[in-house]
This record gives sequence, structure tokens and C-alpha cells, in this order.
Amino acid sequence: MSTAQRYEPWNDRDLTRVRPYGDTFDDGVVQLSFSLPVPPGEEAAEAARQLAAKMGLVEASVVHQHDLGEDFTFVILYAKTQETVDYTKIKVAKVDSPRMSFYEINDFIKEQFGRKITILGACTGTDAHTVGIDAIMNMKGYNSEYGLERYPMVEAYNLGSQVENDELVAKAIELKADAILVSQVVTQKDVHIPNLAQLIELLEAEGLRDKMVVVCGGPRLNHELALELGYDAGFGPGTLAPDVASYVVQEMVKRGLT
Amino acid sequence: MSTAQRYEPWNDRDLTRVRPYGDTFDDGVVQLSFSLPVPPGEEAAEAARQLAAKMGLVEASVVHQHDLGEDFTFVILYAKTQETVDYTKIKVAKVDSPRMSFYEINDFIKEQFGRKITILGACTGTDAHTVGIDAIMNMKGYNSEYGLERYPMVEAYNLGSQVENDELVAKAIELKADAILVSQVVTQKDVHIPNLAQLIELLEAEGLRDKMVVVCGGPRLNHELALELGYDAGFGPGTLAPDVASYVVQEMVKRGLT
Amino acid sequence: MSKLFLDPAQVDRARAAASEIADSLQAFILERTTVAVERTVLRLYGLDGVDADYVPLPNVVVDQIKDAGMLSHGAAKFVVNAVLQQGLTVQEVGEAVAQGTLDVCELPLLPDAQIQAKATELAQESLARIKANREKRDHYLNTIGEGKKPYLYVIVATGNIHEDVVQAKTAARQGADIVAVIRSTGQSLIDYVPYGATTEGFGGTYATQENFRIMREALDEVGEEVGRYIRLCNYCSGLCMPEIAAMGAIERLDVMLNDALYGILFRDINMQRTLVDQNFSRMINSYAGVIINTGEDNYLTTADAVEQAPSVLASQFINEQLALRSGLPEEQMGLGHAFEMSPELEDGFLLELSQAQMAREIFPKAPLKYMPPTKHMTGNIFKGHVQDTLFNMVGVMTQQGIQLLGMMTEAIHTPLIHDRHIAIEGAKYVFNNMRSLGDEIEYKKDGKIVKRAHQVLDGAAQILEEVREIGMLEAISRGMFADVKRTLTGGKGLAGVVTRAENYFNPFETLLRDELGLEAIAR
Amino acid sequence: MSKLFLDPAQVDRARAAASEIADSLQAFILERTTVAVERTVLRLYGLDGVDADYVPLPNVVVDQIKDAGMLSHGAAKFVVNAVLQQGLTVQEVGEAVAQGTLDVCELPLLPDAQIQAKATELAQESLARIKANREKRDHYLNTIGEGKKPYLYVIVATGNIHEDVVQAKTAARQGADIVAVIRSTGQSLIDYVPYGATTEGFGGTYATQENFRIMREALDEVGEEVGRYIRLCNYCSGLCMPEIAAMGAIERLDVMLNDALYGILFRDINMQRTLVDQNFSRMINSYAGVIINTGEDNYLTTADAVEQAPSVLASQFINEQLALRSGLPEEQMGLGHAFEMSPELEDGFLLELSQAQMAREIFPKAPLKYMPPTKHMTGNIFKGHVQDTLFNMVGVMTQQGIQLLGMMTEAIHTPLIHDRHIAIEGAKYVFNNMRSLGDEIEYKKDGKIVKRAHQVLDGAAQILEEVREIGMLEAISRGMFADVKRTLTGGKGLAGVVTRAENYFNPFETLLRDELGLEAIAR
Ligand code: B12
Ligand code: B12
Ligand SMILES: Cc1ncc(COP(=O)(O)O)c(C=O)c1O
Ligand SMILES: Cc1ncc(COP(=O)(O)O)c(C=O)c1O
Repeated sequence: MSTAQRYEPWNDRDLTRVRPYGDTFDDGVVQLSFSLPVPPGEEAAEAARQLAAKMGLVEASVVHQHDLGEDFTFVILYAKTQETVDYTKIKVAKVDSPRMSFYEINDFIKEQFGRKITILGACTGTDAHTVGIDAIMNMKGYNSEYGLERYPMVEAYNLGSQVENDELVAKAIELKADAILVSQVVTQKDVHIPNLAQLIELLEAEGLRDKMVVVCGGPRLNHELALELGYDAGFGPGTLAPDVASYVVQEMVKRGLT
Repeated sequence: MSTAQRYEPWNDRDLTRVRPYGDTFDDGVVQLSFSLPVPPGEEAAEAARQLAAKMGLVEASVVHQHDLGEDFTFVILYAKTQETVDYTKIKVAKVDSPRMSFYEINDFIKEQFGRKITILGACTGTDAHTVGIDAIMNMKGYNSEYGLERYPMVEAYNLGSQVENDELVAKAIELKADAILVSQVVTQKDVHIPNLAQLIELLEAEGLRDKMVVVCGGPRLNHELALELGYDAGFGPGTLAPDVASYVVQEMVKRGLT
Repeated sequence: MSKLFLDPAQVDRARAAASEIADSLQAFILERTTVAVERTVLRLYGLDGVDADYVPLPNVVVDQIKDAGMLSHGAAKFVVNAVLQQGLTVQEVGEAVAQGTLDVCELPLLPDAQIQAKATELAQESLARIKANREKRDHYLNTIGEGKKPYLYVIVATGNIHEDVVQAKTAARQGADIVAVIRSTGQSLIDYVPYGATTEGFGGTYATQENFRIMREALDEVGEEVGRYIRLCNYCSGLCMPEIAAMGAIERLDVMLNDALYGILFRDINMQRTLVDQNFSRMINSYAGVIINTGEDNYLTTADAVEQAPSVLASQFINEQLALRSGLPEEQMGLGHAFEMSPELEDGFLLELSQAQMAREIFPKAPLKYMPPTKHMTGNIFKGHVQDTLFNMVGVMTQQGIQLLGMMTEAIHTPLIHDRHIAIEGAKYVFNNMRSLGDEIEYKKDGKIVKRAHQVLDGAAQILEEVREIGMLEAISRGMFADVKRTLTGGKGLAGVVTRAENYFNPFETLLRDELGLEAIAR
Repeated sequence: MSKLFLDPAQVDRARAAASEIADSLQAFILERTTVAVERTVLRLYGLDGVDADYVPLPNVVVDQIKDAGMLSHGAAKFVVNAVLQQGLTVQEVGEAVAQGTLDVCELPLLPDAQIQAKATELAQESLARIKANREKRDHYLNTIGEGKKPYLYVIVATGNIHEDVVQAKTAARQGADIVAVIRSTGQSLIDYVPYGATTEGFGGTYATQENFRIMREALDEVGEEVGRYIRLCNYCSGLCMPEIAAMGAIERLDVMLNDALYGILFRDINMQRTLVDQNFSRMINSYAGVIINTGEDNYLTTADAVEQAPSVLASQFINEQLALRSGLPEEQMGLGHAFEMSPELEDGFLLELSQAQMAREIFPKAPLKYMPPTKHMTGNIFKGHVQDTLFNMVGVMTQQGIQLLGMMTEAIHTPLIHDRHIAIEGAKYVFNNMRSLGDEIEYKKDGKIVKRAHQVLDGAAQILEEVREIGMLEAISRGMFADVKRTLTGGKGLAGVVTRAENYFNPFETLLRDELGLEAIAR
């Protein structure tokens, strides 16, 4: 038969009905693993299968189970989902300002503001992870991209980690910060949520919120969550200084914070 | 506070509402991985999250994604299910006849039948996997349990692999088999289902079905599937000769096949 | 110098025994031909297609000659005679036979000399095409190049050739160097080669010439994009060994599993049939520059890897000698072995390391095919991934030629698109992160690793000397390999074996023996 | 004999420099005491509990003495004086102070001799209890025994001690030898130790004496069942180093992370404060038979592992010398290092192997604490599991003492119940399957592995000699460790440092120095 007539779903994809793929297009194969608070055995396997069924999975097969002791059992399953998602309808909130280079950013600042801009960075609350914020702020930067301290047109202050929100706000006032960069790495039990929210409250209380660009970032953060929490933007894993700087300076212009 | 009053779900478990456990009882944490037929990116991650949502999962976080090329993306997720299963209501069909030892089985046969019984084993269809059936049939057996050929009161015939169903039936007639053991290891695209079903049809056509115990086994088989397919019993991974033999001889007595 | 302090005298002793074993087998082989060999001759002449009942034309024609009791003379004689008599092409002859309008055995025969001249002339044209393929491969290797050794070898097995293509391309983009299309479970037992593009198979996809062409095209395309020549692999072993070897030569496959012993032991194919088939199929592989893969690894799936180690080595020696007699250069001998010891074994890793290093030293030029843990893989994909990691370590530490990547889902299903990705990613990481570990370490002279190698080599030498006494065929029937017993007349395909007549004539065999410098060994 | 051909003279050179560095630090330390040290004295006397505002009584009493400006004499003097004057127990004194009915500094002071006699007598009783714990541990080790080295070390971190117990027990049943209860993120920065059983924490569970007791009980129970003594680990480092060390001694912990440098560099704790605290806390660890773990591994999380290797070794030398000055035997020195090189590095495995083997040879008796890959772990759990496998290989090949198991989910969350299981399963498999690989191989004399070790040792010696010149405190403020700069007066807790008065008196320090044979070093 000729390739012309042949329907090849993997080539002629219907992106309005996207489903996982194992070895037969649209087979819906997914791998799962979890632990159940029951002793090992056929009943445990059946419990796992029933749970899979409640997730709308079919042909669930428990390929492995292991006794964890204390009446807990670890299971590994393969099963098939019959759900699909409409890929064409997906909209993800993204930082849309174009990314500029080290040089472009500095020139942009010269032209637009005719002055150095001040950016504060800190890892707040009890969070002691500095590597992330250092990657953005420090001279040496990260993945061979200079950090903000290297930017001639940026006054960069890296307050380090374990910085309480009020300290940070005080510093922001003292240094007349144009932008604040907050890092949160520890997210267990959502400890970062109240902490991030509190900073915004403090800034609003001080009437500073609109006067500066406030950005957060961290391995488990993304732009959407940041917006929800009242930040101007959020950045995730692999961010580099230019990503943030490009955004900050353009946002300042947008907001007329010259 | 005293242990008495303290409610500790992990100790005082409600088995009518069982849910996966990660590090906080009842958190419902599950790990998933699958590939989607879309290019990598934030949209792919969102598609994965939406799919998780359709499975009733909440707080889905895509912890990794990788470009497989050809517009396919592999994703790893962690998420939480809110479903529960009632462990107390779970009933699993099991081979219930008590397991006897090598000696008990032979004595049992002597007493009950006063003759040797004949058992045929084969791996049928295009399936060339003999190790499984050999483990049950061969002298040397498996995991230091003798195979049926070693049983003084059993006439064991191992027909090997790639045995067509009609050959098998012919042999069964020729040797007046009391029981047939069928192994199926290749299960891809459910190739084993029609093959197993066909054997039962042939046996019924020959009016032999009720006259013998017909058992199947294999790494992806279980008792329930076996029953559905019209077999008397099904055995899965790790089965040893005594497991099958115990069942066969007791089933023969139950059915009065003396 | 040997890192394992192997005694060269012991190696020579084993090799000498294997050589004698191969000689006596070779004598046995050269007295026979098979339906598969004769069909291969016709395929090499370009005969292709199927009749109304989908029976391939090579089968149609060869069956006609066989039914006439003339096959002992070789099919070439009658077909080329028909070509000359009727001024048809070989293809036209085949079609005529299929339509029932021609019986090649009833035509008056032209003088042998005339037939042979034409037969040789046509054969030379065919061989020229194969040579061109070989040159095209070399050109690719010299221009876009290839991956570092050990080559990353993965399988695709969707059952649908077009879907295989998708999976193969993703694998290549992820770093695979060799893609093998696993065959549908039943194929090796059918006495003909299916025709055309196929979209349904179980546990694999049918090996057909069209499927070969489709995959070759796809891999060349992606290979050019990623700047790495991607080798294509398929399987000869089975009832159609030489035919599939011919198809592989015509469609430029690069690697082919080719082992009569595999067919005998694991597919219950008659030993006479498949040994004869193997000899011709390997001559074709040799000429096509195809790396063969032998199946010693399979022994360890039915028998215990610790005990069977010597028999694996013994079999490698025999395969080496048989391959030499098919003109196969060492550089194309992908002798097989595997990482199949129980993970529960204390210091098991040392034994695997010893075995792999020993094979490396005894067959220095061979692109050894190293198979992953399979038998001891379970549904526990996480532990399985660790087992595969240890396997990859041994692979890079001992510089194996072809690393058949283990899949963490080995005990569950044929690989899913991401199973392959995860395997490739793991192997690339290990290979790169311990690239030169093997060169940086030495083994204690009186240590466990060295001792083990000496024991295994000694055991292999003993087996080989025993086989030399009783003969290979007898050894097989005694279950000396993989604990499986097979008899001289048992198994599938014996009916297809024919004793050669005095004036048996196979132009390709003659030309190839010449090309491959095998005259010495001719009878 | 050294497998790495290390030059003993180089090792001695480095050790000599470290010794001088430690001596000058020790002089600095012995001139000071801290609020934490004095609270520890009271805790050792059995003072426990909290006041109406949940302030621990040791804080209440020490603050009273400090506010009166008398802390430079040591808290023991005033408290024991009160005990004698009022016929109360230390606990009753603390409660009275908490109720505001007593000010220990306002009581007339009995003659020093009388106070010291009583203080010593009471202190001896306390030390006797600690000794009893130590004997109980030894009894367990002699009866039910322990796991093979490297010990499998896992963490629990649910935030709820009761839930930690469940996770710890499952870990022990799966094969863990050491269970560490990670602390809640903020704890090391608070200047008191929380009280009672706690059920809420972030990234960990609060270290409290009650929590220690609960976990100890659980591990003894499961240890007896599985027939293996399960060691309990927690963390001293932070603002309460000696207090937590004391709690650990009282509740029979077996392993404690104890490193002032960690506090300085990664928690921004004032260096004067924590170095003084460290000295006393390690004396307590020594006497309690606790294995300490140092934090060099952390350097590699902020700085590059390839470049920082010499500074890690230098720090280990310094930690060794400081530990000796707290009377800690080598058998209790769990010096830290880690497998933190980028997985993308070609031959990176060789460098890790070199580093681990070198540490093993330079500190032969130390139960080295080997930390897993963390920084280069990603959300890719499958690749992560391979990284952890390579780490486990190095651990067993170089006979590390304590293998802190890596979690494939390191970059995602604190370990789930099955993350730990998967890690333990993998480690047990690797350790068993390559148990004696390390003994069976040798390293090429002029090879990369050997060369790397020589470079790193040489680099460490140079660093140490530089530090000897400028002094440790200056070295830290220049960012010579982990690329982090800290100043002499910066960081948290400086206010809690007090210069000792001429007649400063700490009965436990005196007795311990005697018990630990430290008189020599006394000033
Ligand atoms: C290094 C490390 C440490 C070091 C930190 C040293 C230091 N000075 O930073 C040390 C050893 C001290 C440490 C301690 C602890 N850690 Co820690 N640590 C890590 C580790 C291994 C790597 C983090 C890292 O450096 N990543 C590299 C940087 C470059 O990536 P990044 O942080 O994501 O930053 C990038 C982006 O996120 C983004 N970004 C980050 N911040 C910001 C901010 C802005 C404004 C922008 C625009 C972008 C941005 O840009 C950066 C560059 O691309 C992770 C595990 C892992 N592999 O992720 C655990 C991890 C983060 N730690 C963890 C924990 C729990 C702890 C402890 C609490 C454990 C304990 N109780 O002992 C302690 C206490 C620390 C505390 N109180 O916060 C957990 C957190 C779990 C969770 N999800 O909540 C992790 C995930 C490990 C684990 N699985 O348990 N840790
Ligand atoms: C060994 C092996 C082979 C050997 C077989 C040698 C031989 N003579 O048996 C060789 C190398 C020849 C082989 C070939 C192929 N194999 Co194979 N093979 C395996 C392997 C590695 C182990 C199977 C095994 O021996 N298990 C050990 C035995 C003891 O366990 P068991 O079979 O489960 O049997 C136990 C129980 O199930 C039970 N049991 C089994 N049968 C019966 C019957 C009865 C009556 C009872 C009571 C109990 C019982 O008791 C047994 C003892 O406890 C598996 C992967 C794996 N690790 O499982 C793949 C596997 C089974 N093979 C597979 C495939 C696809 C093939 C091929 C088709 C691939 C190809 N195209 O080349 C070929 C062709 C074979 C064919 N046509 O069937 C797939 C099957 C995928 C699927 N789910 O469909 C697997 C899972 C590998 C994979 N992931 O691709 N294979
Ligand atoms: C040497 C050899 N040939 C062929 C095959 C595949 O054969 P089949 O297609 O019969 O499964 C294998 C697979 O294990 C093999 O090792
Ligand atoms: C030496 C040392 N002490 C203490 C800790 C834990 O300290 P915290 O509780 O401050 O996270 C660590 C963890 O990395 C450490 O390495």
C-alpha cells in the first residue's frame, strides 16, 4: 500500500486528543508507583488495582510489590488511561518580555533610565539555600552567565539566606530598591507559601508594592504560582541572570518606574 | 500528652479507607511517568498535569521532562490521589486447596487413586519459553523443589515449547492425561488469550474438558484470568511443582476423576 | 599483555580443538544444500514477490525443482537454463512458474558450460550491487562517522514497521548506535520469508525485505541529521537463515544475529538444516560487511551462568572457527555473551567482570556482543535499573564492542519508547563517567577475578577436547550446551535438506569462496 | 601499603600544619565559655522542663546569671551553691528561678572548695548515667550485633516524631543500620532546645530530648526484632551544640553531626560562639561513645567538587586535630566527604574513587561519612538512581564507614517511605555483589587515579600551611572554605560568648578532661 493513503496516527496527530504513548500509538500506557498502608499480598495488589481503576485506568497490572514492614507495601504498576487532553487549548502563563543579553540589558538601562538601577536579592525565612540566589546575583554567576553584581548598570545587593521579610523590606527602603528578588527552595509542607505571601503584605503595608518589581524564584516555583501570590513574576529551575534582568528592566519601563 | 489519647492514623488505621502513603499518613502521594506525543516545553508539562487532574490527582508537579525527539516528551510526575479503597471488602479468587509436600502428594495419590496419574505440560502456540514449564516439570525442578518428573506417583510428560494446541490435545488423548499444564509467557498484544481459549474449545469439542484438570500459568497470568478463560486454575510467578500438584490431585478428587 | 595473566598455551589449546571441530562440521556441511540455500540463490538473482496465495516466488520455484527431485543439482542450473532458453529474466521465470505456465525442470538443458557462464555473469552483477552497498556504508562511516564503542544497541518491537520507525528514530536521536527490529515470535519457524510492509506482529515485527528497506531509509535519514551512522540489525537464525542474510545484504543491514546453535537449542530447528544454512548465510554476511552476532548469551537463560561460563566460551571458540570457514573476518565476529549471574550472588560482579575481560582478551579484534541481565530481571524496575547499571560498567570497563542495552522493564514488556530512553541515558552516563576506568586498574595476580578466568578457560578447553572426540552433533544431542538436548534428525526443517549431487552448482557460493579467499578450504 | 602510592611525608606535613592550627584555635577556645556551654552544664545536672512561656529552665537560669554579669564564673558555681544553701535539687533550683522565687546570684556564696566538692560529686553521678548508656550500647553490639560496613545511613524527616518512628522502623526492617532524624529547617538558629514530643516541623523534626527518647525506644525495639543494633543519629551543629550533645549522651544516641564549620559557613553562626561550643560538645560526644560526623561534604554543594577537593581534605585534617583535642578517639571520627562531581564529567568516577580511597588511607581508623550526590541530582529519578549506584560502588570499593544513602528523589522532596526502601535495596545489592572488588583491583602507579590523589593531597598541604600562617579565623573570613566568607564578629550568637574569669569553674569539663586524658592539653 502507498504511504499516501496510509493513516499513521504518530505522524498525523490529533492534538485535540492527546494521550500517553508506550509502544502503540494512543495506548495510554502510564507507569505508577506508591505505597499502601496494608500488608503485602494478593489483597494489596488488588487494592492497588482498584485504586488505579478509580483513577480511570484500565488493564492495571501490578508488576512488583515489596513488604516495607509495619504493614506497608510498595507497589509498581503499569496501566492504561483512556483520558485525553486538548493540547491545542493549553495556555501557560509565561514571562513574555524578550530575553536580552548582558550588553543589551546594560545599554537598555542607560537609555531608559539614565541611571543605575538597584536590585536586592535574598533567600528568605528559615531557608538557608543560597546557591540559587547566588547563581543570579554573584559576580561569577552560573553556567558561564555573569550574575547581576557584574552588571555595570545594576547596583546588586545579595543579602544571602535566612533573611526575615521585615529585614528585607527595611533594606529595600534603605537602599531605594527598584526590584526585589526572593528565593525559596524549601517547599516541604508548603512552608514557602505563607512566607512569600507575608512579604507582599509587608510591602503593601509600607505602600511600596507598586513602586518596585517583586520577583520570586526557586526549583519548585513557576510564573503562575508567583502571580497567584501577588508577585510580578516567578522563575523556576535553570534560570540565569539575564532572564530575570531582562524581565525586570522591561517591566519597570512598562510600569513607568523610571 | 499520653499515648493513650493520641490518635495515630498510622497505628489506628481505617482499612475501609485506604490511600497511598508517602511521608504523611493519607497524603495519597503517587509517582507517575509516561510519554506524550507532543514536543517538550511548558505546554507539555501542563498537558501532563491536566491528564493527572483527569485521573483525579491533585497537586500534580512535573519534576522532570525529556525530549525523546520526533515530538515526543517523557515526563515524571508526583501527585496526590484523593481516592480511597475499602480494603476490608477486597476478595481475591485464590487457589484454596492446601499445599502439600512432595511426600504428602505421592501418598495422597496412592491412597486416593491407587494408581499413577498422568500430567502433560507444554508451552503452546509460538511461545518458545520453556524455562517456566521446565521449572514445574523437569527432574531438577526449581528453587530446590523437584519437578513433577521426580514424583514416583506422577507420569509427567513435558512436551516442551511451541506446541500447537491440536498436537497437545492429540497427545492428551493418546496418553490418557489426567491433567494438562499450559505455559504462556509471551503476552504482548494479548497473543496468549486466543491461544489459551482455543485449547479449551478443542477440549470441549473432543468432550474431554470435564474429564481432566486443565491449568495454565505464566508470569503475567493469575487465577482469576484463568477462570475467565475456562481453566480450572491459573498460577503466576514463583510457582513451584508442589503448588500445582497439590491443587491438581485435590481437584481430581473433588471432581471425582479417580 | 594479558591483564588476567591468561596462559597463551591454554588459549591455543582450546582454539586448536575448536578448529578441528569446525573442520569436521564443514565437511558435513559441504556435502549438503537446503531449500533455503537454493531460494537464496534465486533471491540473489533478484527473484522477489509472491504468488496468488502469497507464497514467495523463491519458494514456488525451488519447490518445483525439489518436487522434480532435481534440487541436488542446485536451483541455479534450471533457472538460468530457463533464462537462456526463453530469453526471460530470472524474475520473469519465477512469475511464469507461479502462473503455472513454466516448469523449469522440463526444459531441455543447455550444456553446463553455457549455463554456468551465464549464471556466473548474472551472479557477478548481483554481487556488484552488494559491494556497492558496502561501499555506501563505508562512505557514511568516513563522512558522518559513528558512535564510540561500546556501541549502544537497542531493539524496537512494536509489531508495526511504520511505528517501529518512529521508535527507532527517537532512539537514534537519544544516542542509539544500532537499532534491531525484533521479529514476530513465530517467524523463525516458518519456512519462507513474509512479503511486503507488515503492520502486525507479536513481540516483534516480521523480517521482510520491504520492512528492511523502510527502516534503512529512516535510519539513514536520522543518521545524517544527528551526524552519526546508525546501524540496522535483524535476525538470520531460523529456517530462512541465508535468505534473510541475502535480504540484509541487498538492503544494507549492518548487523545480523546469525547462529545455528540458537535455532537448534532454542527454536528446535533441525541441526543439519540450520548448520548448512548458516554456512552460506555467513558467507553472504561476510561479503556484505555485516557484523554477525552469535547467541551464546541465550545459554545462560536456560542454564546457570556461573556453571555454564565454560560452555559459553567453548561455543565462542567454535563459532569463531566456523565463521572463519565462511570467510568472516574477526572484525565482523560479534561473539555473544551475557551478564546473567544472580544479583544475589556475593561478589558476582567480579565473576562477570572476569568473564567479560577474558572474552575481550581471547578475541581481541571481535566486536563482542554483550547481552544485559534478562533472566534475573523482575517487575522491580528500580532494582532492574541498578542491575543494568552494573552491566554497563562491566561493558565499558572491558571495552565490549556492542552493548545490548538492558531495559528496566525487561521482565514486563517489550520496550516502551521511554524505557529505551532511560536505558540509553544511563548507559551514556556510565560510559562517559568511567570511560577509562578499565585502563586505570589492574587485577590482583592471585586474586578472585584472575583465578576465575583461568578456571573458565581451562573448563572451555576441556569441553572442546571432549567435543572434538565425540563430534559436535553428538555433543548437542547429549545436552552439552545450555542443558538442552537435540537429536540429529529431530526438530523442524530436516525435509529441506538435500545431499549435493556430484555436479551441484551454486554460482554465488563459488564466486564468494573466491572473493573471500576460501578456496583453500574448498573440498 | 598505600594503593595510591601516597607519600607518608606529605601526609605528615599536612597533619603537622593542621595540628598547629588546632593548637592556636584551642588556646582561643579555652579562654571562653558560652551560654550554651553553661546551659549544658545544668542539663547534665539533670535540669529539664520549661517555664510558663515554654522557655527551657536551663535558659531561664543561665540568663539570670548572665544578666547578673556572673556567667564568666560558670553557672555551676551559683546553682550548686543554691543547692547547698537551700537543700534543693538542681531541678528544684531551676523551678524556683522560673517561678521568680529565687535569684541564684543573690545568695551568699559558700567557700569555693565546698561548692566544687558538691559540684564534682553531682557531676560524677551524671557521668555515671552516661557511662551506663555507653555500656548498654556495647552490650547490644556484643549480643545482637550490627550491620556490615559501610553502614547504611538513612534520614527520616516527616516533621512528626511519631510518624518518623513508623518510617524509621520500616527503614530498619529493610536494612538500615543508622537512622538520622533530620531537624526542622529553623532549629539550628534558635538559641534554646525545644521541649517535649513534637509533631510539626518543616523539612525535618525538632531535636528534643523527648523526641530522642521516643526514637531510641523504637529503634531498640525493632533492633532486637531484626537482630541488629540500629544506631540513632541527630545533629549538634547550630546554636545549641553542647546541649544537644548532652541530650544525645543521656538518650543514648550513637552518631551526631557535629561541626562548627558547618554552622559558620552554612548557617551563618558566629565563629567564636560555635567553636567554643564545639569543643565542649565533642568532649561529651567522646565520653558517650558517639561517632561524630563532620560537614566537609557541604562545601561541595556551594563550590565545585573538582576544585574544592583539596579544601575538603584540609578541613578533614583540621577536624581530626580539633577532635583529638576534645579527646575523641579516631574510631569515633566520622569525617565527612561527598560524591558531588558533575555526572557529565568524563572520567569523573575516577576522581571520586581517588578522593574516597585517599581519605580511607589517610584516616585509616575513622568511620568516614560518605555523602551521596545531591547537588547534581535532578527531578529525573531514574538517572538519579544510577548516580546513587555509582556512589554506592565507590563506597564499597573504598570501604567507607558510613554510607549516607542517596535518594533518587533528592531534588524533589525529603524521602518518602519507599524512596528509602529503593535506596536501601540498591545499596545492599551493590555492596553484596561487589563486596571485595576493592581488594581485587590495584591502581596503575602512574595512572589518573593515583595522580589525582597526589595532587589533592599536595593541594591540601599547601592550604593548611597557608592557614597556619594566617590563622583559621582569618582563613574563614577570606572564604578559603566552600567559597563562603564569614567574619570574626558577624553571624548569630556572638552575644552568648563570655570570656572566662580566672576562677571559671565547669565541673564536667574538668572531669571529662581527666576521663578523656586531656590534662596534657589543659591550660
Ligand atoms: C545544596 C543544598 C543544601 C545546602 C545549602 C547550601 C547553600 N548555602 O545553599 C545545605 C547542605 C546547607 C542544605 C541544607 C538543608 N537542606 Co538542602 N539541598 C541542597 C540541594 C542538594 C541543592 C540545592 C541547590 O543548590 N541547587 C542548585 C541551584 C543553582 O538551583 P536552584 O536552587 O533551583 O536555583 C535555580 C533556580 O531555582 C532559580 N532560582 C532560585 N532562586 C531564585 C530566585 C529568583 C528571584 C529567581 C529569579 C530565580 C531563582 O535560579 C537558580 C539558578 O538557575 C537540594 C537538592 C537538590 N538537588 O535540589 C537540597 C534540598 C533543597 N534541601 C532540602 C532540605 C530539606 C534541607 C534541610 C532543611 C535538611 C535538613 N534539615 O538538614 C537543610 C537545612 C537548610 C535550610 N534551613 O534551608 C530539601 C528541600 C525539600 C523541599 N522540597 O522542601 C532538598 C530538595 C533535598 C531533599 N530532597 O531533602 N541543603
Ligand atoms: C529466558 C527468556 C527467553 C529465552 C527463552 C529460552 C527458553 N528456552 O525458555 C529466549 C532468549 C529464547 C527468549 C526469546 C524470546 N523472548 Co524471551 N524472555 C526470557 C526472559 C529473559 C526470562 C523468562 C524466564 O525464563 N523466566 C524464568 C521462569 C522460571 O519464570 P516464568 O517463565 O515466569 O515461570 C514461572 C511462573 O510464571 C510459573 N509458570 C510459568 N509457566 C507455567 C505453567 C503452569 C501450568 C504453571 C502452573 C506455572 C507456570 O512457574 C514458573 C516457575 O516459577 C524474559 C524476561 C524476564 N526476565 O522475565 C523474556 C521475555 C519473556 N521474552 C520476551 C520476548 C518478546 C521474546 C522474543 C519473542 C523476542 C524476540 N522476538 O526475539 C523471543 C522469541 C521467543 C518466543 N517465540 O516465545 C518478552 C515477552 C514480552 C511479553 N510480555 O509479551 C520478555 C518478557 C522480555 C521482554 N521484555 O521483551 N526469551
Ligand atoms: C542468535 C540469535 N538469533 C536470533 C534471535 C531471535 O530469534 P527469534 O526471532 O526466533 O526470536 C536471537 C534472540 O535471542 C538470537 O540470540
Ligand atoms: C555537620 C552538619 N551539621 C548539621 C547539619 C544539619 O543542620 P541543620 O539542622 O541546620 O540543617 C548538617 C546537614 O547538612 C551537617 O552537615
